[in-house]
Amino acid sequence: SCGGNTEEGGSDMSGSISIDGSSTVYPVTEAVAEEYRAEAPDVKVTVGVSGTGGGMKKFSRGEIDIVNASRSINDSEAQTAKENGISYVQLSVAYDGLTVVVHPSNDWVKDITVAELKKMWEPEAQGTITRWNQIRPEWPDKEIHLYGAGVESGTYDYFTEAIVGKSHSSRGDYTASEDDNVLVQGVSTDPLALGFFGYAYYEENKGKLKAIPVDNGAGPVLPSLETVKDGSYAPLSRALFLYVSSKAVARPEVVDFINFYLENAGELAQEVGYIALPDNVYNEQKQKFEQFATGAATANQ
Amino acid sequence: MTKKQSKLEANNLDAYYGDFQALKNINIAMEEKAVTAFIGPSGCGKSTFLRTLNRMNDYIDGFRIQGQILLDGRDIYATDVRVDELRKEVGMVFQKPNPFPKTIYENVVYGLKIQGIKDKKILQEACEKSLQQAALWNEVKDKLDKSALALSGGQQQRLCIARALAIQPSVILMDEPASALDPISTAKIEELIHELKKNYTIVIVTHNMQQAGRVSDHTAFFYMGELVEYAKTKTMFTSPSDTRTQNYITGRFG
Amino acid sequence: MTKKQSKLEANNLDAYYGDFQALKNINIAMEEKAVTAFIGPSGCGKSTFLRTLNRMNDYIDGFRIQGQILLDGRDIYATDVRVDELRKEVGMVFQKPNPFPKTIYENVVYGLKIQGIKDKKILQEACEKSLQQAALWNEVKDKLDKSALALSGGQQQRLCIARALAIQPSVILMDEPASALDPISTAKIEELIHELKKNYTIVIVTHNMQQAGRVSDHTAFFYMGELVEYAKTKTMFTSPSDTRTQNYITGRFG
Amino acid sequence: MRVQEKIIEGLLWLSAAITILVTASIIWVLLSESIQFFSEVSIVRFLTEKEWTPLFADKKFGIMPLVAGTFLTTAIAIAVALPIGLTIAIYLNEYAHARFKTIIKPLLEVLATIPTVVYGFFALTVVTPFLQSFIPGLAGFNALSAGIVMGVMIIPMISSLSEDAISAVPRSLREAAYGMGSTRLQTAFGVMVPAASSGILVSVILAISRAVGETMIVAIAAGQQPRLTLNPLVPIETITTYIVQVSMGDVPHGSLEYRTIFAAGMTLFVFTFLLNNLSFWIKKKYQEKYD
Amino acid sequence: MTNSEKNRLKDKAFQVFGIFCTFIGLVVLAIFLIDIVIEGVGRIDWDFMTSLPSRRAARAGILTAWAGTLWILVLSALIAFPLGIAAGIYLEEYAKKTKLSDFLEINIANLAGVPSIIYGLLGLELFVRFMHLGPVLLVGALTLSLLILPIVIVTTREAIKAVPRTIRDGSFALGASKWQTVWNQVLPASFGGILTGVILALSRAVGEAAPLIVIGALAYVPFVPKSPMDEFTVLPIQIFNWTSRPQAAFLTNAAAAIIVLLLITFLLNGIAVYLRHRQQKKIKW
Ligand SMILES: Nc1ncnc2c1ncn2[C@@H]1O[C@H](COP(=O)(O)OP(=O)(O)OP(=O)(O)O)[C@@H](O)[C@H]1O
Ligand SMILES: Nc1ncnc2c1ncn2[C@@H]1O[C@H](COP(=O)(O)OP(=O)(O)OP(=O)(O)O)[C@@H](O)[C@H]1O
Ligand SMILES: [Mg+2]
Ligand SMILES: [Mg+2]
Ligand SMILES: O=P([O-])([O-])[O-]
Repeated sequence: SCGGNTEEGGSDMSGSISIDGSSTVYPVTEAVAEEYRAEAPDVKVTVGVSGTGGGMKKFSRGEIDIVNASRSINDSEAQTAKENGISYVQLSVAYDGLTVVVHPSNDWVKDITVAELKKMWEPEAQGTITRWNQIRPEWPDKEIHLYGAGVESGTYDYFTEAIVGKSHSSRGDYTASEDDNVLVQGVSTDPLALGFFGYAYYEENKGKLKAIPVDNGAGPVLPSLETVKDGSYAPLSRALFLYVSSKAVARPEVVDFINFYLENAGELAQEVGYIALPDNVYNEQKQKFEQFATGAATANQ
Repeated sequence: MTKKQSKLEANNLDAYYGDFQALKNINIAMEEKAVTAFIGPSGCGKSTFLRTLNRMNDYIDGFRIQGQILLDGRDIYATDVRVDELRKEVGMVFQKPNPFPKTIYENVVYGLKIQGIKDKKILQEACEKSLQQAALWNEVKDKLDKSALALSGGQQQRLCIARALAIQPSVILMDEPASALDPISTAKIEELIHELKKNYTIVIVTHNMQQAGRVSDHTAFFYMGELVEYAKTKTMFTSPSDTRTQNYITGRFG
Repeated sequence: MTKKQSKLEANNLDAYYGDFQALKNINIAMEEKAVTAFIGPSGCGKSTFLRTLNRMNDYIDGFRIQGQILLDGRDIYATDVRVDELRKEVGMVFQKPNPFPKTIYENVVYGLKIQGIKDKKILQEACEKSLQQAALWNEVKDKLDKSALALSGGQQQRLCIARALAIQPSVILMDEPASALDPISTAKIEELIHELKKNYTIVIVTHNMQQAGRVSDHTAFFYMGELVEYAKTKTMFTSPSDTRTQNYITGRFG
Repeated sequence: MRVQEKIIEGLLWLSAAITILVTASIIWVLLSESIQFFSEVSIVRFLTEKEWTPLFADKKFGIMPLVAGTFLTTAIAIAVALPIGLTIAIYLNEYAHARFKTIIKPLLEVLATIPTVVYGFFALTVVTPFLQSFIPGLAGFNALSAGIVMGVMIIPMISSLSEDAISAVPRSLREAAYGMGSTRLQTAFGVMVPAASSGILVSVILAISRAVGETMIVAIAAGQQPRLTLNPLVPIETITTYIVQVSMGDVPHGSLEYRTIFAAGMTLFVFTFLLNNLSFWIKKKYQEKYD
Repeated sequence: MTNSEKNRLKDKAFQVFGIFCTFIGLVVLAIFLIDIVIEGVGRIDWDFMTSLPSRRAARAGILTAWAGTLWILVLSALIAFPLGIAAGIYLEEYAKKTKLSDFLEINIANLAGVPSIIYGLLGLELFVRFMHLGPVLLVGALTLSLLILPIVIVTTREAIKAVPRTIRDGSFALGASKWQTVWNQVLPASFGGILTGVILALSRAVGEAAPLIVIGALAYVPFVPKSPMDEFTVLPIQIFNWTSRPQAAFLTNAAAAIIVLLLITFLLNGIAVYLRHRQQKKIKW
């Protein structure tokens, strides 16, 4: 079979890099990987979407080189990694504002409080909170159809932590998907829907969705570049990460890729709809990575 | 022959399967309440002709006729004739007994049911009467609700006759009705035909000369799509006028 | 009859399809370089017997025999006999011509090729010789590379005979070899048999009494799995000793 | 020579035996994982609980919602395919010209050769918006359009197999019916369909089995929310979709979550296995009715 | 209205309904193809065929997807073809009518009815987990081969069954062994039929997405697989991925990819129909 479009120039790196994990981070990493193709056409970068949890499990078993994460690594994952002799470095790549959305034709929800979100998403709601007016009496007596991240998602963990108060704990009777596109599809075609996912997915599909201002006690706030950056969109603002494995940094193409990533993350994150970190933070990340890489190199010897 | 005397009549009838002409200029008039037998070698067109008499060939792709067939003086191929009405008037019995895979009772009353008759009493009476006419009543009266397929071949054939009688046709067409049966069953069927001709006009195809001789009043000899000779059965068998007829009935071919 | 004179011999042969006994205690000895005909009504076991002579029934589930069949005095069902070797010695021609869907040439040399003979020259010579023996050479010599299926039925049958001759058997079994052919082709085949018997022992099944009379030296009459009568053909047709034979050859049944 | 023959026969036998190995592997794979699953979750819970949330905080392991979703899409598909398929079979057999039939049958079979992702695309992007234009309450993911599209897909299964079954009914029966003055409709429904009923039944069972196991259409268009409902207008989840959903998330080997897909797979396998065997049995039993 | 008029009316009505049903299937098919063509055909160009996947719909192509599909096609053929034909030959030519052969037959009928996603579970557990092969081309091809194996076997048997008894008799009578007869006569004579079946089976394999998703095939594979041990994607998975994206531009991509997939399926089916047709014409026993 035929080869890809090999462009002249760039690096002469080769090899392959396997990345998996968060669907929230996916658009950024996908963009970086795509741009990196021009840089190093012979490096095969594969990017999977298993959710942060799914990716972390693979990562901690040493099956992949890099994991996209929309939350920090948790204790049991860290434990497994340790057992498998894997150390890692956490690199921040962008900010995200987890966005709560409804169908554009929905004319009753003007804003929503954290308490109301909790009421509809906590485990106790399972099978009991099924109509809009159960959440706020003036809302219509209609079924509510919930769409949200699947349990392997970092988004799920983050959302449950922030809203329900306990990570990984929610009702189960909603449309759950690791693939945020499916959630966008669902909410944008269902007048009774309410869902949540990363800001980029909202940004990309603005015309078909309606974002809901979230009231954390200080009045309703819509997610936007500013409100996320300055932290006023709370509690659903968060950072997005990469984790790189110590085993992987032994390979020059991985180091090259990560450097490329950190150099371009700001621009590309913005392009796909996230919020870039300040430049100095990217520089910190670079230094952090460099230290880790040299450390890992000595450890490996 | 005037139209009054003849029940069924074909005038200048040609029949084609696609390009193949199966019947050539047939002219014949069949008498009411009598048995007319069609004889002739295999493939000569006996069945084709018989089936044009109740338009059974209508559904065969590419089949068409020219000429006229008159039942009681009315052209049965006229545009205003309803095929289903015609078939109620002209019943048919086939070579191989073909009872429906249903009960005996259901077989007999099938024709009435499809006419929309639902009254149990009428159906039951018609069932008994037809089975009696077909000389089958005594053999099956205790098992009317058993499957017709469980009957012997001869019984099945009489059931098919009963089924045809139930819709009270005036003509019954029979295409080699006994050729698949054993001698005893055959005798019963022949006896039955004899009985039925008191009330019905019967046309029977047979390849068995003796049978034609025994049951029929008139015999028509077909050969390669032509009606070669048509006469009183006795006359035909004793002094055929055409040599082909003579050769055939003396067993030189066929 | 001593073993020396007879090419093929069956001793106390019974044959079964599962529980059904198709042949009952057959005893017969067939003469070398002569034509033996098997006659008898349909289903009497002629084909079954013929096919046991080259073990063609081996692959039929549930078929088994008891008794002996000797070819040149050797039991062909002995454990050390190789079926493929046996079939090279005892060729066979079937009722319906069954050329392989290949070229004429490939048909004739098939038997040699599967023996592993690859030498073009040997094959070509064998091909020509066999086709000549089968009186087909002149008709096909210019189209040896054409499909055998394009030949007429009679030619196909002679091709099948040529194919059988190519592997130089000493016995040829023929199961109604002309029954699917027109009179002219039949005549050619009969002529051919007459020619072949100079070099080959031929056993032929036929349902055509006249044919048996014309081509065979000895005739065996089978009836319901039994060998009723076996005699010189002339004797059999002029003065059969068994009444069943007599009834059969005078056309009372069958 | 003889040895060679034996070796070849042995190899051929092995190839045939592989099919048994495949079945055995399927059963082994499904069983070994499901047994572990059922050692943690009682089979009673599995069969009786009314919710399916094995991945969530309040774990419920009732397969019923998935079965209901599967049942719902299958029922809609059959409700579409059976009347249309059977009508086509009868029409082609009783009414249509032979030439028409030889053209139409293969054309219809094209419907069965289209990959199911394509049907999924169609259900999601064409049928659902179309239905939404007059069913206001219809969610973007729903059992209705997935079921309808699935029905379209299995029309040729029912029409072709039923047509074969009706064609196999001896001509003499049709003639008998016509001879009594039946219309074509009466002949079809009074005689032909009853006589071909076993063949038609087989076609329907196979179609059901196919619909039960269908994956991509429902995964794309029917939603991913296990819900014990017969409402065709809301997102539901079928057994197959659940397996796809979990596979997409790449649940790690050895976890209870991982085993749920095998328990679900086992359920699916049992359903289709029963249906297939039923059809096989009916076919064997009634095949030789008319020779 | 008399009963008989009513009956005739019903008869006519059903006729109309029959025509309606027959055509509704075809009309749906037509609407459906036209819709997809309108949506997608403008998107198909050389770039689309030769580009790697991209986050930007307008730049994304299906190179890796159709290359993967081609790989799967070839590998599955290589695996299923010999296995299925050998099994078919065994069952039709060698197997005696025993309990075992009955069992084999039921078993194959059953396998043919097992949903494709179950084969995915089999592949996942057997090849990916147990043999540690990972979600690579070979595993995809093995999984799909098992999936189409019953179809290949059944069609092989039917093709072999159509070879008349007399041909085998002719060969045996000339001293050919069983295998010589099968190899020299039965297989050549039934080859067209077998090939038809295999191609139909492959067209099924080409359209499958579910089992490949279950074994873990990825959507984003930005390189063309070079060996059976490479990771891969295929057209149906790419279509699935694009279909589930909400942006219209990706739906257009999906429609374009569908056109390519349908062309491949229809091409395969067309070849099969042609072969069958030619076979029927050529050999009249
Ligand atoms: N459906 C058909 N299509 C084409 N040709 C047909 C059809 N039915 C019959 N024929 C031809 O029409 C001719 C007359 O056939 P028909 O069945 O009427 O003969 P028959 O006298 O009844 O013969 P038999 O004694 O064998 O029943 C035959 O040559 C036959 O091949
Ligand atoms: N494969 C078989 N399995 C079971 N019974 C068979 C088989 N082949 C033949 N028979 C039965 O064995 C008997 C003899 O058959 P055979 O074919 O030898 O008769 P035949 O004399 O050659 O008849 P024909 O003249 O019709 O060819 C018949 O009753 C037949 O039904
Ligand atoms: Mg006739
Ligand atoms: Mg015979
Ligand atoms: O970013 P997630 O896909 O893990 O939610």
